[in-house]
Amino acid sequence: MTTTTGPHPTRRLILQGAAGVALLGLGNLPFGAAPARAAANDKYPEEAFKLKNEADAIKALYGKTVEPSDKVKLDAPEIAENGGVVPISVTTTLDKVTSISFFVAENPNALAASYRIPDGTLPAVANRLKMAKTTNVTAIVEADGKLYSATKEVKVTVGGCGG
Amino acid sequence: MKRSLPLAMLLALSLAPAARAANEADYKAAYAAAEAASKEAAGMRNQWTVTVSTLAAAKKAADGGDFDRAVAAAQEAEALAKASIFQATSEKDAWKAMEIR
Amino acid sequence: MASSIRVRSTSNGDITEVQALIQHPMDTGLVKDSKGEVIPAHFIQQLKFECNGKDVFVADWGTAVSKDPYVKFSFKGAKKGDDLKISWTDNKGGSDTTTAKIA
Amino acid sequence: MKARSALLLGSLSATLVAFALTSPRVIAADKVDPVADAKAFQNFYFQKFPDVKHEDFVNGPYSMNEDMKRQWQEKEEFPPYEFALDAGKEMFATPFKNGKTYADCFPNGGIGIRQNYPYFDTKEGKVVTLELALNRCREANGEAPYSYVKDEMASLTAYMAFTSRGKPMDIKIPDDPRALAAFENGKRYFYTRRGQMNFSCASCHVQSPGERIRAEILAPALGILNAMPIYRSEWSGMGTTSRRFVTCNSQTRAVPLEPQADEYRDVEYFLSYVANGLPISGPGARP
Repeated sequence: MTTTTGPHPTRRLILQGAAGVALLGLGNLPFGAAPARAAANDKYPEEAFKLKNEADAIKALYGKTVEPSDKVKLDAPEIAENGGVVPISVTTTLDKVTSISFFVAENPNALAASYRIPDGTLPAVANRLKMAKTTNVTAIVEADGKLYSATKEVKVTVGGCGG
Repeated sequence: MKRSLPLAMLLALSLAPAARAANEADYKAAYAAAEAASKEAAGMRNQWTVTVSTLAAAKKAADGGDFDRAVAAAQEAEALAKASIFQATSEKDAWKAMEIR
Repeated sequence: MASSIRVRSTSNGDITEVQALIQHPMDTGLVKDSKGEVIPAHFIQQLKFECNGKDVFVADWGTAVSKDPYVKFSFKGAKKGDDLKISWTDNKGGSDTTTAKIA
Repeated sequence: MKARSALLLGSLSATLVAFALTSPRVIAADKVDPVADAKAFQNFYFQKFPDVKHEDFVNGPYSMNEDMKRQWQEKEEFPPYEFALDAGKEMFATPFKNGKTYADCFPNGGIGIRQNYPYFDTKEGKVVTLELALNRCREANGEAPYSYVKDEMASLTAYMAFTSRGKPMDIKIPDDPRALAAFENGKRYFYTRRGQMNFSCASCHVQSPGERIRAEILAPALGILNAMPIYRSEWSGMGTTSRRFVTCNSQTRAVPLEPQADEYRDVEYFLSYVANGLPISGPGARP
C-alpha cells in the first residue's frame, strides 16, 4: 500500500480501524421476513469458491443442471483491456430470479462471484472481475428454481511491448 | 519481442574462437572491456537494461567458477554496450528524419 | 472516519439504482511481492445491502473480484431519503459499514 | 562487427516501420519554431484520424477503439481513481507542520491551474513540472518530498488535475533562448530511438497509434499527457507522468533516467506545448 511518509488519513484509518468497526447484524442470521422462496442458502458458499473446475463449482453452489438460454444477456468485452479489471454484466428477462453467479472457466477457481437477488430486486448485475488468461465467462441465473446460462469468450493477455 | 531470440542469435555470432577452456584471466579481461563499454554507454545516458543484466550474469557465472560462460556473457555485454553507444551516436541526427513537419 | 465504501444510489420512480466502489486490496493469495514472498489471501467474502430492514442485495465474492471492487444493481420498493445500509466482511475478519441516503 | 549485429537485430523491425513514413522529409532550417511544430503535430493527427473529434485525442487509446472506449466508459461510471482523488483533496487541504498549505505555494491557491504546467522558469533557466513544484513547496515548508512515482504525488496531482478538467492546455514558451532549447531538447528526446528494442516514443505514438501491442491499444502522442496522472489497471494503482516515462523506457529495454531528469522535464514540456488547446482530462483511467 502507500508508503508511510505523511500518514494517509483515509487509508491508514481504514486499515487499522476496519477491524474495530462494530458491524450490526454480522453473520448469517436472516433477519426481516425473508421471503419464503428458496434463495440459495444464506451461508457463504465456502466450498464452491474453493473448487477449481466450473462444473463442480456449479454443482456445489446449486446442485442442479444448467441449460443455456438466450433470455440471459451476458455483456463482456471481446478483448479485455486488462485481465485485472474486466467489466462484466448480465441482465435477464426471466421471471422470479433468486440468484445470479459468474464463472470464469480458466481461473484458478472457476466461481468468481455469486449474488442473491431477493424479491423486489431487479435481475441484473454489473461487476469487475479478474481473469488469468483467455477464457470463457459464464453467467448463471437461477429463475424459479431452474438454472439458465450464457457464455462468452474474453481474450486476455498482458499489455505493452516487452521489458 | 522474445528476449531469448536476439540473445541466442547474438551468442552464435560472438562465439569466442578460443579452443581451451577460459580461465579467470580471460574472464577478467573480457569483464573489464565490457564494464568500460557499459560505463561509456551510461555516460551517454543511453544504457540498455540487457547490458546491465548480462554483465551481472557474467559476474555471477565467474563467481560460480564457470569461466566459459562468464567470458561469453562478458563479451555479449560488451557487444550490447557498444551497440547502445552506436545507437546514441547515430541517433544524434537520425531522429530528425522521424520528425513531424 | 472516511469509509472504504463509496456508494451512489439514485431513485427515479419506483426503481433505485445502486453503484458501490469499495477500497480493498482483494489479494488472491497467489501473488508474490517484490521480495518473493506470497501475499496472503485477503478478500471481501460477503457484501450486504439493506434497506428498510430488508436485504435488497447480497454478494458472495471469491478471489476473482477485482481490486477496489465495484458492483451495480437496482431494486424496487424504496424512495428518496430512505437509508441504504452497506456492510462487508473479509476472510481476515475485517469489515466496514456505512449508511447512505437514497438521492 | 558484433556491435553492429546487435544493433541490426534490434532495429530491423523498427527500420521497416520507419520506411512506412514515406512523406518526403525537408530538413528544416535550424531555427526552432514551436508554433509551427505544434500546428504540424496537431494537423498530422487531425488528418490521420479525420473522424476523431479534436478534443477526444486526450482520451488516448479510447479515442482509437470502440470496444476499449465502451470498457472505459463503464469504468468511468465509478472510476478506480476515486480514492486517489479524495485522498489528494484531503492532503491538499491538510496544513504542513508550519501551518501553511499547498495553496500558499501556487497561484490561485492551486485550483484550476494544472493546464499551465509545466512552465519554463526563467530564473532557474529550466522547465518546472507540477510534480517538481509540489515537492519544492513541501521542502520550502520543512516537509519531506514525496516519491515522484508513488501514490501521494499521484493523489495530489490527481486532485489538481481534477480542478482543471476541461480547461484547454495552455503552455507558454517565453522569448528566451533557453526555453527554445528546452523545447527542442524535449522534441529530440521524443523522436530519439533507445533501448535494445530501438524504439523512440514516436515509433509507437506517432507511427502506430490505434494499433495493438498485445492487450493494449497505442495512444496517439497528441494530448497523451492531458489525462495525467492516470490509474492504470496494469499497476492496479495510480501513476504520475514520471512513472509513465520510467516504465515506457524499461519496456524498450532502455535503462530509465532518474524521475524529473532534464530530458523528462523537457519532453513533458514539448508534449504539453504541442497539445495546447486540447482539454485537460486528468485524472484518467487506463488499461
